[in-house]
Formats: sequence, structure tokens, C-alpha cells
Amino acid sequence: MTDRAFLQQQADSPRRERGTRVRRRRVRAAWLFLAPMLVVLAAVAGWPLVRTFWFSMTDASLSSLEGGQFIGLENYLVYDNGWYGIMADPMWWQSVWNTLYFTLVSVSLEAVLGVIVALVLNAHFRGRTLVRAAMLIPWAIPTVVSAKIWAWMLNDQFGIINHMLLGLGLIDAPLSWTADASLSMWAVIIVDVWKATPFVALLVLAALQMLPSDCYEAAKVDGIHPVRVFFRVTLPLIMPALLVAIIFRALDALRVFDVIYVLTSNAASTMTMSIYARQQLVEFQDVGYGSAASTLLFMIIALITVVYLYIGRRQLGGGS
Amino acid sequence: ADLTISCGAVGAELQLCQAGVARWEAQSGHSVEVVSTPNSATERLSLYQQILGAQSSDIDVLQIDVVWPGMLAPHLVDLNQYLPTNATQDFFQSIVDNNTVDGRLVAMPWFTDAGVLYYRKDLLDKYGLEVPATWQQLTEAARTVQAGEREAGNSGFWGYVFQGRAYEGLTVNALEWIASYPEGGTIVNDQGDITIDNPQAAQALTLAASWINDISPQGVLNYTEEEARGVFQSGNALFMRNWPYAWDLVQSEQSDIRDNVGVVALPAGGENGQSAAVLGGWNLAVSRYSEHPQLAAELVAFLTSPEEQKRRAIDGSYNPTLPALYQDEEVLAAVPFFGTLYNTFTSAIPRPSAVTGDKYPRVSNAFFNTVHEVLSGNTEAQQGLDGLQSELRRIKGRGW
Amino acid sequence: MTLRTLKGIVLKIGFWLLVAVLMVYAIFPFYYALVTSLKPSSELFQVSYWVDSVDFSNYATVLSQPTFLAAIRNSVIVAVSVVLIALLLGLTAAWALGRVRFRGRTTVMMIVLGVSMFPQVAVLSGLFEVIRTLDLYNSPGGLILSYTIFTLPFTVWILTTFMRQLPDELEEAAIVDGASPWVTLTKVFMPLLWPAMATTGLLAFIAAWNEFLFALTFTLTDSQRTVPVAIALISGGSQYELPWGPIMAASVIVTVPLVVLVVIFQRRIVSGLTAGAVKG
Amino acid sequence: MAGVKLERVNKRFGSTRVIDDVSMAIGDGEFVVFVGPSGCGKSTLLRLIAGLESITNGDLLIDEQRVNNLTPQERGIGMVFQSYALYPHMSVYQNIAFGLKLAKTDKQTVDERVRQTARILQLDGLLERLPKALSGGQRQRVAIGRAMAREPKILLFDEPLSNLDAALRVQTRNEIAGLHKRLGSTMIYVTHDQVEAMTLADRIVVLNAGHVEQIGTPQELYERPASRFVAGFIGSPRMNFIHVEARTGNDRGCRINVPGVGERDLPQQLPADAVGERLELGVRPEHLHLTPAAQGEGVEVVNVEYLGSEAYLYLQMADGELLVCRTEAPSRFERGERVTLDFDADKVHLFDGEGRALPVADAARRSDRHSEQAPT
Amino acid sequence: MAGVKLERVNKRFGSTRVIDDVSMAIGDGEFVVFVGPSGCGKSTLLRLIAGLESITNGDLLIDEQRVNNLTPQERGIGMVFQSYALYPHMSVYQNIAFGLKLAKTDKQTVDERVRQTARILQLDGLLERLPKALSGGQRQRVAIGRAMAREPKILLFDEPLSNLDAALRVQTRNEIAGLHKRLGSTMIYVTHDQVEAMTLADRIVVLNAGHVEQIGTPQELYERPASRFVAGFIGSPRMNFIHVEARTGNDRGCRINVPGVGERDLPQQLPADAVGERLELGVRPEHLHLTPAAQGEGVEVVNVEYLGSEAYLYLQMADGELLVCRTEAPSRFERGERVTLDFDADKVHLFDGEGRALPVADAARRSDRHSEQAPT
Ligand SMILES: Nc1ncnc2c1ncn2[C@@H]1O[C@H](COP(=O)(O)OP(=O)(O)OP(=O)(O)O)[C@@H](O)[C@H]1O
Ligand SMILES: Nc1ncnc2c1ncn2[C@@H]1O[C@H](COP(=O)(O)OP(=O)(O)OP(=O)(O)O)[C@@H](O)[C@H]1O
Ligand SMILES: [Mg+2]
Ligand SMILES: [Mg+2]
Repeated sequence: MTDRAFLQQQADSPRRERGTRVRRRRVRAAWLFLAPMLVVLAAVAGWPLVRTFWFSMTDASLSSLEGGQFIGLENYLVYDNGWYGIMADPMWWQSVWNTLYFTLVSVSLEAVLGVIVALVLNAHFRGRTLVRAAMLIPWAIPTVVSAKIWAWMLNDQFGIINHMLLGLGLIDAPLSWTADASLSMWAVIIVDVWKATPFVALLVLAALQMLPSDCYEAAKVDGIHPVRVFFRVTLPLIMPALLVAIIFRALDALRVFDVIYVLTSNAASTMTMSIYARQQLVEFQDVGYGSAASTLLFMIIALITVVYLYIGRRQLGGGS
Repeated sequence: ADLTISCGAVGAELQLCQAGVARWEAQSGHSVEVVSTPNSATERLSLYQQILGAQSSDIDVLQIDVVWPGMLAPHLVDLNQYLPTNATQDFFQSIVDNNTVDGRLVAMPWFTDAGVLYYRKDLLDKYGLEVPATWQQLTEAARTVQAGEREAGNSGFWGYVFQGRAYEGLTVNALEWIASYPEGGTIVNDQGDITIDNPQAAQALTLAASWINDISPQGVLNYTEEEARGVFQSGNALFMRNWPYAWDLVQSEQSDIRDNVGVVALPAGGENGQSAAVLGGWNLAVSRYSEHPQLAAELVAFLTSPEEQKRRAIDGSYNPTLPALYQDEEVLAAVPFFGTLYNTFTSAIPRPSAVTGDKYPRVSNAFFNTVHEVLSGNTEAQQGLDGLQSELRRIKGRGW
Repeated sequence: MTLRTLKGIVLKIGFWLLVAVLMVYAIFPFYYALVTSLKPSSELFQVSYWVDSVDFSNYATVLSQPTFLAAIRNSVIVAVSVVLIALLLGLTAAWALGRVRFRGRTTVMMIVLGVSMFPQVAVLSGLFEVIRTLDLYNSPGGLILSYTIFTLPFTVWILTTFMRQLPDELEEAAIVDGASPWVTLTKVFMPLLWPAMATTGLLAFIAAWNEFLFALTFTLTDSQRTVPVAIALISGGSQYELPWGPIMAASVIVTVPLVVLVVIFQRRIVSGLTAGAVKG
Repeated sequence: MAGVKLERVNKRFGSTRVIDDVSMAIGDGEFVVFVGPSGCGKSTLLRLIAGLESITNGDLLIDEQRVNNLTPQERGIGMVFQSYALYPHMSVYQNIAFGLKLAKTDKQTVDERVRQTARILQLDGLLERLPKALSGGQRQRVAIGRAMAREPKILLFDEPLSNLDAALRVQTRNEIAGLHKRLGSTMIYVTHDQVEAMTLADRIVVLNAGHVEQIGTPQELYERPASRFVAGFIGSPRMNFIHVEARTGNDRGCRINVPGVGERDLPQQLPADAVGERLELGVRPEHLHLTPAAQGEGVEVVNVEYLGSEAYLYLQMADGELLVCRTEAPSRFERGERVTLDFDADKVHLFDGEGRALPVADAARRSDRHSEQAPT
Repeated sequence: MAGVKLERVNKRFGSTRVIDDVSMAIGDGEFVVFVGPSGCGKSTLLRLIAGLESITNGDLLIDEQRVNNLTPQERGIGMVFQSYALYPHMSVYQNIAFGLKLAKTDKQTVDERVRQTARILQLDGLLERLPKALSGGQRQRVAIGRAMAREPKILLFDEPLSNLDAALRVQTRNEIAGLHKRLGSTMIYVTHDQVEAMTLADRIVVLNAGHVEQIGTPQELYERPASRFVAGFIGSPRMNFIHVEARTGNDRGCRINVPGVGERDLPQQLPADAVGERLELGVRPEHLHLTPAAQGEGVEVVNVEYLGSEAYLYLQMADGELLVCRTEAPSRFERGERVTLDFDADKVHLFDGEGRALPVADAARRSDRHSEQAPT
């Protein structure tokens, strides 16, 4: 700040000031420090999102982005001797349903398994560090790689899973996990659960480690059964962390792309919203239509997040 | 590198391309980088669309499918400007026509393709069976041999493998089934009418659906060419539908079934049907964004030259696009069925890409998804076709 | 007494059984990938649970492919750059968000959070355009830029939480000492935030290393691809086999560094996530 | 040279007024302690002086100069924080030198200044250590060293001892007292521990809910608290308060009735119109005299706390109030005994309905009159 | 009925011996306090009694029954933790009710018990609140309530007041004392605050590095500490220690030379062969007598701390040691004055080279002999 400005400031408000110079300088510095991040986010997120909204109302195609004509909401829904647009596309609704189903099942499984794993990792036993590190491995493996590995393990002819199941006598003929429409969703879920459970477990573990240990001693002194302690004390206390983990995971699951892309490609039985949108966008070059699908996906995720957070807060608030 | 070329990603195809390119490099003194692209044609198309949409000069020469010229034409140079005027005179005229968009020659035919049926001579002999002429016969034979082989201890043996994953290959396979019936059905006819909801199609799909878990493993629903070949070549299948390229591989030294393989035209749909092979094949095009279009065109000319095509026919059993080569002794010695199946290759039926234009990927997608559903047993053929009919109508909208 | 000890033993056995099951569940796929990758191609199609004879031919195949090596190089370049950029921008932003009260702070926080839940597909076409405009298409630069969309929000989020945990008095001491915000950040806070930065950096590294969709969409040629795409697109390394062996070898190659990193940093990661998620 | 003057200083956070019209003058070289209950605004006031918070209203003068808009550094302030706020990654040397370096002092001067500071604080041998390798008391000294190094005109302390254990607290308290004597710089010190306040301060400022209750020397505050609040706050155990009734009163003294004790004459001036009002009598525990009483008379001893050197007796008054009486140990009385109580009339305090102390009539008691009354 | 007896109890963590051969007997209804410096094993010993840690060696008897292998619940123990350990997500009611296993069978009994407990602890109005909506003192009471609700035979407290501020601490201390009187149950209480220990305990156990230094009533510990450790630990300000030399000694008394004071006769027995040895003289601050000395003589008053009711004088001895002297306030002496010091011969303590107190020869001093000596 120049001296002029400083004096000006003093003259303006001799008695009431909005902040010391230190404070004003800090606020200025804060915006300065935020600027690079905001610029980058605007470039990689803000502008693209605006463009996506815009494209969703044009008939632009991949090879001529600028050539698109404004067509209003026709990509979403239009009546022209029959309903057209995404909303009228049964495949879209199929992919919405698939996505929700996938999210619900995989996230529930991950939550339950994650809590179990976290409880084990939180116990004191010899070799705990080793086990902890081992449990993190699925998380560290790139999704594409894990999908490939599982695709190999689930291979109908040479896969070890079928081999095991046959060996155990659980099935009499090899299952074609990735091809059979009734199994492929489960194959995808199995892989996702395997990959994401460590993440949930990590968050829950972190919460477990922050639990007041003397609450447990108090319960021990009171002679309360460990199972009861788990449900009455541990679970309510890790609930916030678990909810956070679940929302993180749910957001990821709603956007799921790469596991499915590698494992079952564009098959209808595992078509999710992201796959659908990308197919329209890239494979069918229909940027307008694909953008409309992306926009819907974004709105659905935002909606679910808001609802979830609202319910979550209400529940937490009500419980307390 | 002076130039970049993308040619096939499948093992042998890539190596052949590299060899050809290497020869050109030696001859011309220029260096060329060969980039590999995804195995699946759908994936490859989207990559090309991105490349070209980005006006990127990263790839100069592209290997494009016969169904793509219409779609990609705006991004490709007119080869007539760079090649001698008579450059196309020795090629199959139908393919040259296919590659000419609005009077611009956007690609040179490189190799043509049509689906053929591979079979195990030894096994048919063993069970005293004829080479099947209809799909029904194929089904019977497959059933018999499969049962016999399983009995004999090969529990992983299957009768028939094909390309059943939900991708372009399934469109091709299914079209072959449908078109092989009398008055063969089409998806969209030349006038652009949606014709898929026809009885031949329903019949063909119903039969195909019956194969799954009977003579074909359920996994076939996730097979592309290479997976099918993997099963066939390891001796685990009696019949395989594939492109001619597989010939060279199944006849290679490391192959378990070398010399036990025969190739015939695909079966017909019933007594009155006719064998129908879908036209495949690939062409070489030069990107409009190439920095050295002249040089690239020269590479294209070299790769599509008779010498090069002959070499590819002999080394990789790739179908030449030059009629003359089908009479070449050396070629016929290497790939006997080039002679016997010449008609199949010349009369292969095209996919409806010309009439549907930009919307072909959607049409194909809708089609193979429906077929996939039917094969998976999720819908009855007729019901699926009904759905497809309206789906296609939806895609067509106000016109192709 | 005996009943009690018996119960204890049963509980103990049950616990170790559970641990064993979880261990197998967690590491078997990776182990199996390792086993597969060490099998010669001829044995590939026979299911076996361990390697009888170690065969490195798959590794040789993969590593002799220049495209795969290029992919590894690209992945390293991209991931490291992403980490550095995310940390730099994240740190400055975290200082502003974590330590200064100003109007609009909550809005910025909400924006950051909002960005982190963007579906990648939703910005695909717009981002494609941005990248084309900036002439970053089919180059690591494009990936580096686009990866900030998911690394930056959580970097900012976690670092902000850590930044908040630093005592106010420390900063006030610096103010009394006459330090400017930049000096405070670099000389006082940054040395203290190393653990947090290590955690965040690792998470960003993993995210960038594993990313697939953008890498698939924004690169085209083999020389610019990253590892996940390269693996997804690996096809027959040689003519006569399904490429499972090389794919598994490649998978093992790209996974091992991450596994090592995660094992080394596992404790940090836990605390990092705690700070970032649970309290945040 | 470094007097500090506050003129009707106010601080609001949003709509809550945290500092309320505070005025005071602190002389050069004075050691002033701010005390008050938690949340009364001690830290805020200190931070206003330091420049870490902005003054909403009013003027702050250092050396007769208005400094409202200057940064802490420009004000010539050094500050010692409750948690020391040492830079954990810097050695003791670096910690002390940091502020000097930022001021662009040349290297040699920095080095000299750091070593000199270290010598004064007996930190010579520790210069290369990191804070975590120091004991609590040593950290405390480093924090002071850091604040001193730039030779500030004023040193501020915000509860610098509250993280130390009891023994170390006593020791460090003595060190700070010694330091003040040696340096002679103005020091302002915040604490909520009244022992610290009493033992360290030249003058104590008692704050209550953002305003100044009383400013004075420790002895003034103890012996002549201006209000019931100060009387109750200073001294441990706390002063006993007994509700009494004024019988007569004028400007030479008054007579009051103490329940359970009887009528007593006190030297406090009482306006005649206040006669009959309920007043409060304040008696410190050591000024209560107990004599054994017959059964059924006097008050009951309900608890005896033995502390070695002395004992506290808790007496249950008729109205349920507990009185504390400090006696020699072991106590002459036991739990359950009954006692009669009395007090020295010239050692007690009288507070009116608003809690203000009534002035003492004659100048018989000690006569230093420097005590400043808060404006309120 | 609920006496606790420890017989040569040992506890090792790995190879570190944390509790070292501790024996003691705690009577039914007694209030015993464990004190000692941080890390001396107080909490560990309490947790051994509670059953939260296993005893490595030795026997623990409750009501004459060996309970080493019983769970805390089976031992009939209730425990109040330092951080209260309230279940943060449960209301006060639920917190208190949670431990009552009757839940399944008889809701009404639980309800009655909770309400009764709440009544005793004056928590009636707070039953629906969550812990975070309670003040420190209220939380403290909930924690006690939870421990009490199961009507345990023995109540254990681990530093229950250390999270409270000074004023609340005094109040809650009184409440606990009252509670003990009303309930009459055996209570074992850990603290490191000696005021708490002195005021609450029937008997105090002083622990040092895992072993018992002395067990006795507060008065015994203060007046007849068995060791230099206990003497230094109990009393505030701390006892002064002066190095002295024994001149003569026998079983009726001894003569010592105190530097700066001269030779004095003390009633402590001293074996003749210990003459000439260096001993330590312990004098409590209130037992030092000061008289003005001429310039250049005596010792210097280096600091005077005024505390209102009393003052502490700090005297600098020739050998650099500081002595503290407690006097009336305001002090007769000022900083810088010189004083001669003396002490009551019958109020001082003598410690031998190993820190053991030398026994007093005659029974002239008070004669209660209940004090138990630690086995060491
Ligand atoms: N930044 C702030 N915003 C709003 N209120 C504040 C802020 N800082 C302090 N306060 C309020 O101002 C009042 C005085 O706070 P201050 O920290 O000065 O108290 P204190 O006397 O130092 O107390 P303590 O002895 O507990 O440190 C408190 O009621 C506090 O809640
Ligand atoms: N689980 C444990 N493993 C190893 N050592 C321990 C364990 N628990 C306590 N100790 C050690 O035992 C000693 C006694 O610890 P304890 O907690 O009983 O001390 P304390 O007297 O309660 O101290 P404080 O007053 O600080 O609470 C300490 O040296 C401590 O380090
Ligand atoms: Mg404060
Ligand atoms: Mg303890």
C-alpha cells in the first residue's frame, strides 16, 4: 500500500476502520493466493462445464464442434411424430438404472466390508502393519489394471475363479462372468468392491483411531458385551466418517467409467451413465447429445449429493 | 520420423504393416513411425475422430474401415491430387467407388475382407461329417462333434466360436446370418427405409441365440476376433467365423491345428438361402492435417502396390484389392481359398454405412446391442427386433 | 476358568481366520497377476496357483516395447507434474482458505467441493476444446492440465484442513516478527506441512497415475500415452498368443511402485485422510 | 519512552462488544498485568495493543503517537504467546533471528543480537537445538528471547506460564520478574492466575466483561478493592460475602447488623438515605476470628481442609451460605463443632447494591491514593 | 465390606517395571488418594485394581477374595476417568443407564436407578442433554453418576478434576467430599495435585517410580514425612532443603552445623558413626524466622512476592540455593534487605544421604503412630 493510500484511508475513517493494515493486507494476499487455483479451475472445470451446457443445446458433432446449431432442448426431449431425445431413449434409462443399482449395491457392500476390515486393522495383533499394508494394495492398483487382472481371473475359459468354483463344486459349468448379462453387473461390482473397500476401511480406520479409548475402558468396567458396545458406541461414533466415506464412494460409483469400460465395454447390461455419455460423445461423435447426457449425469449426481447430505445431516441431527 | 502411420493393432497385422513400411523406408530413405491403435474398430474410429477433430498432424496415414470414408471424408485429402491419374485403375471398382466421396478419392483400397468359415478338417473326417452348407447343418455338426470330443475328455471343447461381443464385429456376424436367408434381410435398405423387422432376421437370430451354451460358450458374447481365434487355434473349437487374416495364423508353425483347417464360405440360411459375407476390409487414407501429404500419398501408393499386396496375401493371407492377384500362382499356393472363394469376396454385402452416413455408428450400435440381448437370452428375437425397429426409427429421426 | 480360556482360544482362532480371509481377498488378485506374468506363454492357459518355473519372457516382451517404456515415462512426467502443480496451487489456496477470514471464503470452498464431484464425462467435450485451444492436445501438458480438475480440489481440501490445525499463534508470531503472508507460508508453514504435503502428494500421484478416461481421450499416439491406456490397449505382443501374459507383466510393473509407495506411506495416508475427510 | 495509552478503546466482533470503552495509561518501564475471568477480553485487549486485531473505535497511542493503523512490527512490539508459538522446524538460533532477518538486518548484527539475547536468557548452550528438544521452561525463555531480539519498546505476554507445571511456573515467574528488572522495558502481561498477577505486577488491571473494573497496585486491589467483583476475584480462598443491613450511616462511618454476629460499627461512609438497604459485607478468610460456641449457638463447622501450613474451615451460615475461614494448621476446631465468629472492623469491606465498595471515612487506613478508578 | 488389599503387586510392561512390589490395605469406606509425580505409576496402579490391566505378579484381594482374574464388572468396581469418557452420542440419561445390564429385563428398575443417581448428583434437569451441552463440572458429575449407577463396592477416580478450571475444581472437590460422606463407599482417587490429596484423603499413598514412599494421613505426611521425597512433594511452597553437617549425634539427639546460621541442637537420633556426614535439613517456609541483619551479614532477600494474605520471601544462600520463607503480608522486609535466619528446632526434619528421615528421639512431638511405612 502506498503512503498516499494509507493517509487517505486514515482521513476517510479516523474512528471506524474496517480492519488493520495487517488484516487488509492478508485479505488481499488471500485473493492473490487463490487466484492461480481459481484460474486453473475455471479453465479445467468452469469453462468446460459451461461449454457442456451449451453443447447440450446444439447439434454439434465431434468433428465440427463449432458447426453446431442451437436446437434448444431437443437433445433432451422433443416431440416430432414420436418422442425423441435422451429422455426418450430407453438405453439412457437403462443406464440410469444400471448406475443406481451398481452404486447402491457396491457402496453398501463396501461400507459393510470396509467397517469389518477397519475393525480388524484397528485390533492390536502381531503383524498388523503388514496386514494393513496388504489391505491397501487393491486401492493402489490402477483401476484399469485391476479391471484387467479381474478380467483375466474371470475369463470364462481360463479364469481362475471359474476354476476354483468348479473345484469347490459350486458350479458345474464355467460361468462367463463378463459376457452373461445376468452376471456381468455382478462381475463389475465384485471388482469395484475389491478395489474400493480399502478406501472405506481407511476412512473408518482413521475414525476408529480417533475414538476416545477411555470410553471403551468405561464400557469394560461396566462389563458391557463387546457386540453391544460395537452397535451402541462404536457404530454411532464412526457414523460421520462412514457417511463421508459412503458419499465419496457413491460419487465415484455414480461416475463409474473405467472398470466397466475395460471389463465389459459398452454392453447394455452394464451401461452406466458415464459410459452412455461417452459413447454418444466420442463414439457417435454426437457432442450435442453426449453433452446433454453429461449434463443430466451431473445434475443427477448433484441432486443425489444434496439429498444425501440433507438426509445425513437430518439423521445425525436427529440422533444427537 | 517424417511420417506416422496407424495400421492394425492385431499382432500379425501390425507386423506386416511394419514390414511393409520398413521396405518403403529402405526404398525412399524416409522414416516412418508406426502407431498401434485399439483392437476394436469402434475404438479405433473414435480415436480417429478425435485425432482428426483436433486437426492434429500426429497421424499422416490412417488405415480406415470400408464403412468410414463417408464419415471421415472432410478430414482426408483427395488422393487424386497426389497420385498419378491412373492410380486406381487396377483395383476393384466397387471399393474405389466406396472410397470416392463427392468425387474425391479419400482412401486407397488396401485389403478387402469378407467373413469366412474356418473348420477342422480332421474332426469332420473323424466324425464322418460334411462341411456344412447351411447354418442348420453347422449346428448339427457342431453338436455332434462337441459331444464326441467332450466325451473324449476335452471338456472345454466347443462347436462354434464367432465374434459375439457387443461391438461392430457382432453387427458383421449378425448381418451375415440375416443376409444368408432367402430374400436376405437388411437393417436399412438402400432407400434408407428401416427394414430390420423382417422374418428372416428373426429366424436367423433365433437360431443364433440357440447356439449360446449349446455349441458356443457363453463367453463368446464377449469375444472379438482374437478371442475366437484363441479358442479355435488352441484346438478347442470345431468351427470359427473369422476374417481371412486368421488363415495364416492357424496355419503357422506354432499352431496346434496346423494343416487340419479348412476354409469355406459361410453357411447359407436354409436350403434356399445363399452364403452371405459382409464386406470388410481396410483402406489407407491421408489426413488433411498431415504436414507431408505428398510423401504420405507416396507411402499409400507403395503399400497398396501389387508387390506389397502380394506379399501381404502370401505372408498374412490378406485379401488383395487387385483382381489380378487372385490368379497369381504364388498367392493361391499360400492361400488356396482365395481361388475358391473369389466370388464370396467380390460379392460381399456392404453394411448400410453409405445410406445412414454419420448415424451409422448409432445404427450399428443399436443393432449389435439388440443382437447381443437376443443372444444373451434376455429377449426373444422377434421382440428384440420390434424394439430395434422403433429404436432405429428414433435414431433416424427426421432422416439419415 | 477353563471355559473362559476356551472361549478366548476360539475367539483368537476366529480372529486369525478372519485376518487370513481378508488378506487372501486383498492380495490374491495381485498375486495371481504376478503368477500369470511369470508363466511362460505355453502354460498360460493352465490354471495354477503358483509358479513352478519362473519365466521372465513376458517382462522382456513388455519392456522391449518402446511404446510401453514411453508410456511409463509419460506417466511419470504427468504424475510428478500434477503433484507439483497441485501442491503449489493447493498450498497457496489452502493458506487463503484456511487462515484468512474474508468474504467469499465459503463460496470458494463450495466451488472447490463442487468441482470435486464433477463427473469427468460432463466436462469432457468442453475440456477437449480448452485443450485444443491451448494446443495441448496429445501431449502430457494436456493431461497435466486436465488432471488438476480432480487433484486440485482434494489437495486444497486436505491442505486447508491441515493448515487450520496449525496454531494461530504461530502465524501471529510471524506477523509480530514482521513476516508477509508469502514469507509466513514458505518459511513457517511449508516446513511444518511436509507430512501433509507428502500424503496429499501421494494421493494426487496415485490419482494421476491411475487416470484413464482423460488419458484415453486427450492422447492419441503411442508416444504420448500413459500407462493405464497403454495397458488397456495392449494387444498381441507376438502373433500366436492372447496377450494376457504381457498384460499381467505390465500391470505388475506399473503397480509395484504404487504398492511400495502406499506401504511406505500407509500411516501418513491414514492421518491424511482423517484430516481431509473426517474432520473436513 | 514507551508509554502506552488507550483512549476509549472499543472492540466489536460482529455485534458483540468485547472491549468496552477501555482507557488507561501505562508508563514507560511499567509492568502491568491484565487479569479477569475467562472470556473477559484480556487476550483481545492485548491483541489490540499488539496490532493483531483492529480497534473498532478509540485510539491507541504508543509514545504519544497514534498507532491504530500500524503493523505490530511498526509499533515496536514483541509478543510472547501462551503456547510459545516457536517455529518448530527452526533451531533456537533461527527462532530468535527470524524477525531480525525479516527486518533485513545485516548478518553480523543479527548474530550479535541473537547471542546477546541468548546470554541474557541463559540460552547460550541451546542455540542449535530444536524447540522439541527443550524443556518447558527453556521454550518459554526462547519465546521471550524471540520477542526481545528485535529490541521492541513493549513486550507483551499472553498467559505465558499456563502451559507449565506448578514447580516450573514458580521458577519461570521469578525469571520474568528478574528480566523485567534487568531490561526495564514496558511489559504487559495477561494471566488469569491471580498469584502471578499479584507477584509480578507493578499495577494490575482487573477486567470484567470487557470493561476495566479497577487499576491499581496488588496491595491496593487486595486491601481496597473498588468493587465486589474485584474483591471476590483477588485473593484465595475467595473473600466471604455476608448480606447485612445498614442500621445507621453518615460520612464518618456506619453501623450494620450482621446475622449471627450482631451489630458492628464500621468506618465506611454511608449516605443517610441508604440506611435500611441490604448491603454486602466482605471479609477475607484470614480476617474471620472464631471462638468455640456452646451447642446450638453460633455456626457449624461443616468441613475442615488441612493443607499442612494452614487449614480452611467451612462454616455453614443460617441462610445456607458457606463461609471460609483460614486458620493455622492443624485447626483448633473439628468438623461438626460450633463456633461464634467475629472480624476486625477495620479489615472488612462494604458493598452497595450495585457491588461498589463504600469509601472508608477517615484517613486512618493507609493513605496512598494512586489507585485509578475505572471510568464506569 | 469392601476392603481392598494389595499384596506385593508388580506390573511390568515388557521389561519395564512400572509397579514395584506394592502392598497396602484399604479399609471399607476409606477414601484413599494416590499421589506422586507424573509417570510414577498412579494410573497404572488404579487400573490394576480396576482390572483394566493384568497384574504381573502378586495378589489383589477385594473383600478378602482374590480377584486377579475377574473382570472389572465382577470385581464390583466403578470408575471415573480423567476425561470422563462419556459416550458423546448418548444423553445423560443413556450414559448413566448404559452400564445397567438390567436393561433387558426390567426397564423400570433402570429408570428408577438412573433417576435416583441423578437426584443424588443434582443432575435431574439435565437428563436429556448430550455431554457436549454440559459444563465441565456437570460432565464430571455425569461420569460419577455413571460409575455409581451400578452401585459398585468401590469407586475409582483417575484425576477427575484435572480438566476443570480452578474455581470449579474447588467446588467439585467439595462435592466429591460430600458424596463420600453420604455414600460411605470405598473410594480410591488418583491425583497429582497435592491440595486435592490433602483435602480429600483419609489416607494418602505417595508413590514414586512405582513404589510406595509413604502411606499416612495428610497430617502425618506433612508433619512427619518419611523421606526427603515426601517432604519435598507435600507442601507448597515446597520445603527448603539446606545441606548441613552433623557435629555430634546419639540416640537422644544431634548437633548440626547450618551454614550461615550456626550450630543447632536437634531432637533427631543420629548414629554416632554418622557424625561428619553430610545431611540435609528440611525446613518448611513457615518455620523460617527472619530478623534484620546488618549490611554484609546474613543473607539477601532477592524477591518478595505479595499475595495479599501472605508474602513469600526468596533468600539467596551463600551456595546459590534459594530459600522460600512464608510471612505475613505485607512483608516486613523488602527486596535487597539482608536478614539473619533461624528456625524452630522441633519443627525441622533431617534426612540422611539416602533421603530417609532421621527418627525423632523423644516422644515429645505428637504421638500418633498409625503412619505406615512403605516396605522399601
Ligand atoms: N475472533 C472472534 N470472534 C468473535 N468473538 C471473539 C473472537 N475472539 C474472541 N472473541 C470473544 O471475545 C471475548 C473475549 O475473548 P478473549 O480471548 O479476549 O478472552 P480472555 O479474557 O483472553 O479469556 P481467556 O482467559 O479464556 O483467554 C470472548 O467472549 C470471546 O468469545
Ligand atoms: N501400556 C503401557 N506400555 C508401556 N509403558 C506404559 C504403559 N502404560 C504406562 N506405561 C508407563 O508406566 C509408567 C507409569 O504410567 P502411569 O500412567 O501409571 O503414570 P501416572 O502416575 O498416572 O502419570 P500421570 O500423572 O502423568 O498420569 C510411565 O512411565 C508410563 O510410560
Ligand atoms: Mg486469553
Ligand atoms: Mg495418570
